[in-house]
Amino acid sequence: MLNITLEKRPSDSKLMSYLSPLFAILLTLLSGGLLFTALGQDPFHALYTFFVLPLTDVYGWTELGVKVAPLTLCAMGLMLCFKARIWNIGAEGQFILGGLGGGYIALELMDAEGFWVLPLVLFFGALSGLFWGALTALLKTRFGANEILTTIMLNYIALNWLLYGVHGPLKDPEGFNFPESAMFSDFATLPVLSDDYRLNISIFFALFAVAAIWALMSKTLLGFQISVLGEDKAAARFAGFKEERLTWFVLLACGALAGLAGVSEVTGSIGQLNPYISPGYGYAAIIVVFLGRMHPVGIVFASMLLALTYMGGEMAQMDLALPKSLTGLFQGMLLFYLLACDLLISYRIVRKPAARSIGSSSNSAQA
Amino acid sequence: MDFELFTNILFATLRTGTPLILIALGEMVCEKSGVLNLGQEGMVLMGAALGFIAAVVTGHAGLGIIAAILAGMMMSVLFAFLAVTLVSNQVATGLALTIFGTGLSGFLGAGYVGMAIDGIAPFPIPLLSDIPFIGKVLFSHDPLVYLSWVMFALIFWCFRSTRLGLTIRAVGENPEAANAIGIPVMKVRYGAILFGGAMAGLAGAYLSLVYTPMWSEGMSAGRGWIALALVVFASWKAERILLGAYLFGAASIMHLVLQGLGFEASPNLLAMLPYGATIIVLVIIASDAAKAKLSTPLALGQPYRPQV
Amino acid sequence: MNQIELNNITKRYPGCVANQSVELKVGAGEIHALLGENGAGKSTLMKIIYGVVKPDEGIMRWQGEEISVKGPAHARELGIGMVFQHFSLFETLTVAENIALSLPKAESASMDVLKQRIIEVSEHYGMKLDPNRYVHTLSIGEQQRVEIVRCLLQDVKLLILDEPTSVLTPQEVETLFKTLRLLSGEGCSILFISHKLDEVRALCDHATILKAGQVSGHCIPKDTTTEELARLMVGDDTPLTEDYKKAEGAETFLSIVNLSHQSNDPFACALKNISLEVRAGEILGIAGVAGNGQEELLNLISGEDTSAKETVLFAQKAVGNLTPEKRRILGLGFVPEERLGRGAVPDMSLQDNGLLTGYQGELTKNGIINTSKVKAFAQKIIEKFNVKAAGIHAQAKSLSGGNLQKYIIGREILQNPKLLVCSHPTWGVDIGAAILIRHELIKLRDEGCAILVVSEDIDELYSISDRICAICDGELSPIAPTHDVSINQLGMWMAGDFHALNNDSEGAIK
Amino acid sequence: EDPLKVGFVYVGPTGDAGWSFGHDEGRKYIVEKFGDKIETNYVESVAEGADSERVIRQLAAKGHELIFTTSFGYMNPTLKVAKRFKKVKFEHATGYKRSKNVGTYFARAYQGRYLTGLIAGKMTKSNVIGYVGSFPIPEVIRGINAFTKGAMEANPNITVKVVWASTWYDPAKEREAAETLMLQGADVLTQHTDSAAVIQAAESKGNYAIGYHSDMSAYGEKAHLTSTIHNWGPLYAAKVQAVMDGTWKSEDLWPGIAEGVTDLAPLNDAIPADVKALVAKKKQAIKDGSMRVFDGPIFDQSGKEVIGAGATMDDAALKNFNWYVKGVEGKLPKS
Ligand SMILES: Nc1ncnc2c1ncn2[C@@H]1O[C@H](COP(=O)(O)OP(=O)(O)OP(=O)(O)O)[C@@H](O)[C@H]1O
Ligand SMILES: Nc1ncnc2c1ncn2[C@@H]1O[C@H](COP(=O)(O)OP(=O)(O)OP(=O)(O)O)[C@@H](O)[C@H]1O
Ligand SMILES: [Mg+2]
Ligand SMILES: [Mg+2]
Repeated sequence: MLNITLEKRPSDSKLMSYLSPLFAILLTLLSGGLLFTALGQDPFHALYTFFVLPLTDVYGWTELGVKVAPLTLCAMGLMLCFKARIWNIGAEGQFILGGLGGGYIALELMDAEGFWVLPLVLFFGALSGLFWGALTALLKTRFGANEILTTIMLNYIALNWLLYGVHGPLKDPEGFNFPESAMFSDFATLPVLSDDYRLNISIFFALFAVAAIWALMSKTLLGFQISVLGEDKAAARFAGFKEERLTWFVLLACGALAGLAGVSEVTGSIGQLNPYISPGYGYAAIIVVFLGRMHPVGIVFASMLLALTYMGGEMAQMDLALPKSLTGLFQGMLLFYLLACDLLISYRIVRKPAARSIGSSSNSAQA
Repeated sequence: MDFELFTNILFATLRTGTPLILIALGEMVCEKSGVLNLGQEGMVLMGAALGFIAAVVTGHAGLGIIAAILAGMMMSVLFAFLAVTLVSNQVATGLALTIFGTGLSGFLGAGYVGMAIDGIAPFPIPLLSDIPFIGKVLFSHDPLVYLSWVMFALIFWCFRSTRLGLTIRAVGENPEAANAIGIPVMKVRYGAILFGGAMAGLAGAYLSLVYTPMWSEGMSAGRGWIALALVVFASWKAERILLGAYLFGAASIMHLVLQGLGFEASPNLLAMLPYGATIIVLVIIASDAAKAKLSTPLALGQPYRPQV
Repeated sequence: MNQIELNNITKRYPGCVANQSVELKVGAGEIHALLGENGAGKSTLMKIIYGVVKPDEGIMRWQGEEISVKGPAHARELGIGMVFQHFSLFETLTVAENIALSLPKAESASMDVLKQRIIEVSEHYGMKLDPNRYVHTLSIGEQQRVEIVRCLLQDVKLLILDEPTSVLTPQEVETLFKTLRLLSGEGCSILFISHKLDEVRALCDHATILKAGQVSGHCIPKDTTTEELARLMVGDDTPLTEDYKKAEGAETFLSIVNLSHQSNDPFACALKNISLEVRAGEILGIAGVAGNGQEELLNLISGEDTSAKETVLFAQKAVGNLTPEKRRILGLGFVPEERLGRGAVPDMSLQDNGLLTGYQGELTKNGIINTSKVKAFAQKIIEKFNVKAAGIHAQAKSLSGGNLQKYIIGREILQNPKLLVCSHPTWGVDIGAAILIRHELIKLRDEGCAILVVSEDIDELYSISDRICAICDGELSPIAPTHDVSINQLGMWMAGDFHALNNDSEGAIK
Repeated sequence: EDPLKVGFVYVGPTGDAGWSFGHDEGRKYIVEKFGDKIETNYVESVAEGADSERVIRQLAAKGHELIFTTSFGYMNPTLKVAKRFKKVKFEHATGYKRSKNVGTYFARAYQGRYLTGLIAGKMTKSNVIGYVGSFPIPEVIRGINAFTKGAMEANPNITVKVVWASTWYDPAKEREAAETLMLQGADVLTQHTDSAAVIQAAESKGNYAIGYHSDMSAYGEKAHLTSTIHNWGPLYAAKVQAVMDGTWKSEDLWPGIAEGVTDLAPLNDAIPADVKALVAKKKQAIKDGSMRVFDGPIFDQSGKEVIGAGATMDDAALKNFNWYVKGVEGKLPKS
């Protein structure tokens, strides 16, 4: 008789850490196909609609970029935190605050003309996000409050600040009391790459962040310290790395990046403040980080994949009249499969002859 | 504030706190065994959706409750399989469970949005509910409120004076040692996770069958997260969970009551109240680091797989 | 009839065979020693008997009957008790609760009855225990009592003790031996694992020697010299003893002045008014049973914990409040007790683990890592310290304990420290590597480095330290030249009796 | 000939018994009416942020010639897409910005609110009426004022208490708000949020409630007095017809009871006949234009007459409501 058991590998498998996401994607597609079949759809057509159709023209790709930019920015920040094993769930709040802070400056500078306006707005947006990250850092380092919980609470609080702003002081005076701000002036709007599409230069911010953080993590002592802190706190302390400072650094960096994403969103695709500036990018970015194996390049691909699931979900609604909740279903499945496949990195599946339990086959042993 | 209003506020506080108690007690047991399950929100939603669907299909709210419990448990099996059997990262797995549960509940419940059912009616306890003040505050609730007290008492007793409680604590403190003395670590963890799932499912049933007998996507509106915070707030003590949940319930009632009393402030600013209060409480709890360490399950969040 | 008999037991782990066709027989009432180098497979074999580990092949007979032990609970039912090398206690539970967990349900039904029985049994065997105390408040010796009493509460017919004495003071060892002899007299068989050959000779009736997973010999310890026992374990080609000249030391490098400290960790031991000096060119050894404040003291020297500025001085410079990084700049090197998970990051490569403490030198410039230099550094450690590893990219966790220890010590030594602090430098390291490590320490000392060694291994301390002292319950004994301290006196110091005079007739050894 | 493709963008799920449900009923109405002359598609739960623009654009790109964007937050995205797809006609609900190919529409739901106010005023015993608000925007304030005006006319001793739930959709929170109002003595409730939780709350306490958006009687047979409902069907049919005929033009439509777009759900039998008759009479008066809800005199909270007798508030003023009329308790939050 053969039975299958797990056996820990002496050393993690590099190959598997690359293959595991591929397995996960394949399994997701397979399950998706089954699901579509169960829903009475032609699985190939449905999968095509979900995963290919959104990207069959230039417009689709630029729209992918519109979503990839904020997702990647948030995810790069979160990656830094997660590398340090700081479970910051607060990119959403930092994103919102970035949008709110930057938007506030943009509204203050409504009549200002000049090319300094946009950088100033972006700077303030990033700064506001950074401030929100700083709150978490303060609560964690000064009071030892669990960051998972404080960031979740801060997300709710940030959202209420935004609501307060757009229902109150930041409301468009000519907007019939509706909860949105005035549209920002052209000087406070991110330039688009081409007039035909919405994709704006924030995609370069994202790419720049990817490059910068990749360099930080692979080339600098600071990045090394962050990795050590995450892998092994005791070793970090032993080596003299400053836990508090690193905690501050990653949370501030994440806040600034998420804040930049937020302000780019309001000064880019939205062009004003309203209660809905984030469709949950801060939360989605968490999936992106795990899907992307906490590696900058992986994160770029993961952002694209995740953005695609959103766009595919819209397509499936329009073309196949399937419900929107499919998007969440696919995202959850993808993560589950990835986590399951990750087992293969540090374990291997072996087929062992069933352990001959002592005594059970004594006769043959004695013979 | 007149007396009647005060009575009513207390009554409403107990109701508001109930789903939080159910979720938090379940999560507490789970965390005591060393497993951090951040998938509460997803399990609650699945409980709410399937509970509601079952109630509509069968016409019995009671069957709905059973379905909700089963739904929560099914979700938690998924989690347990990944986090315990496949030793995956618990934080990521929990988040995935939340995303998945939110999506799946929305998907399954899509056809049931907007339907109305007869929810579970209040059940004033005979005699007791006639006591002035106390009867109104404590004994005029629906059965799930009483059930939450029963669960509290059971869990309190379990961790205070039963072998089961000791076993769970042992597994959460040092799974390696527990394995060495013959405690089936994986089984205990599976059990604790399943219990957490059942309680989350029950909380879902409370929302969709009792509190607001209807199904709507995302109807738990973040209560799963609040409950997670509550567990830390309570330093893994059942009695403090009860207290915390009612405090939070009071805070979220008060921001509405204050408006009714003519308190002048932006409703958005008032809406921050419960969240701000939670952070402050987290800070107070955490500042007593030494004590926190004694009550924290030492192996919380660490995957463990015995080598044979 | 033998109490227990193992035939042809084989257990394979990925990458190694822990036990290969092992045969073992233990008679009723016999005290049987199991000897072998680190990694020889002793613990694995014991875990197989106790049902924690399943063998791949082989037969086990219990009182003549063939059985298959399903798990620890089953083993206890049969009458097998085991005290693990690494305690399996739960710190936040009380003694009684810890014991209840390993008893059958029926026997732990009433806590009060159980507590009464704990008191009775523990008194009968001379190991007093208070069932209501929390385990984290107990000393290591007391914790071990809990482990043993836990076995004795049931009708135990075979007691397995895996290195029980490595954590005890000499006096506690005596108490333990009395108990064991009493048990053996009552007909209970005992399987005893120890690296301390004198103890084995004093206690055991028979010995089986394991080497690389296989039985390599049997003997009757009482009739065998310690030297012969050691030869049986390690083979003929390894030198067994090293004799190092004692040194005097030059000017003081490390001074600790009236250091008292209570960290905010509830499990930590408080330090009480500790003062000591370590001179350049000498080795100061601190003996003591684990958990008596060694950890806390070392943390305060390494800077992982801080104290008042003037309580710790490096070459007259007050450093008590400085971070580890700053202390390293001043010349500190540190080899912590935990190799994996502190001294080295398990999942990182040897290359990265070289950078872990080597980052201050030329490995980085302006915060940018010079990868080729880091690689060269790792390569140099591997070559100079004879580390057996798959290369600089091997993960730290893939190395054996001894090889990782060599790597860590090499990493610290190659940074030319002025003060090297070592915690248990050869703990769990086999004899060849241990000799290499000790040799390197002496070499470093002779180059003028001040060295502080904390160890539970008294023989090792006697062999390498120039001056010696002991720590007990956060207090430091007097410090004296190693020659002037007898084993007996050191034992008293380890037990906290600092006024014991050196009136022992045996005198200092060596 | 190819059927006319009509697209709908909804902010919530179609089955929510609330806002999006009403619009989808309208869609079904035109499907019924035009049969295979049209083809409809909808996308539900479209967040009102940057994503909505892509959805609207996709619908336009897929050849939909008439697109209804049914939530306020779609205003700017609709205008942006409309700029690019000049041939496609857009109809945006609740907004105020129009362009050549973007029209706006809304319902005079406040007329229904006024009528339900009459009922509430007559039915309350405690003289305290509770109102669960979402956010203090003009649409909601207009509803509160119309309702209060009706209630005051029926019973000058009442006060209307408003609690802001700060959400459009969180059943438990809406329920808590309703409970709070009942704690403070309200025995008739109404809501301007999207779920039926308020009805359920009233039912459980044996109080009355008035629904909004759709007939919510299923959630509380005893409690539910009536609901103000929307009937988008006829309006949508007219727009489809206009596109077919080539007569579509950008305009601002604000139909109400007279056009049948705003209406009341069947009245509960608990409402006395005289009250029913009063409601019927006022409804008729609104229908034939002999009366408007905000005809003077209208007093503000301090009792100051803002609109004199004989005057009336014009539509611009209605669309910009940011003060409470007499009878509402508490101060209008500045946000
Ligand atoms: N779970 C495991 N997985 C893989 N290898 C293992 C495992 N446990 C033990 N080994 C290996 O089996 C061999 C025997 O280990 P064992 O612990 O029995 O040695 P030991 O004789 O008790 O050593 P020590 O004197 O250090 O206690 C060692 O090489 C060890 O690395
Ligand atoms: N728990 C474990 N899981 C997996 N592999 C293990 C485990 N313990 C030990 N090993 C592997 O077994 C091998 C032997 O390890 P061990 O530490 O026992 O060596 P050793 O024989 O004591 O050597 P040394 O004398 O250098 O200490 C190592 O290669 C190690 O990778
Ligand atoms: Mg061993
Ligand atoms: Mg070893």
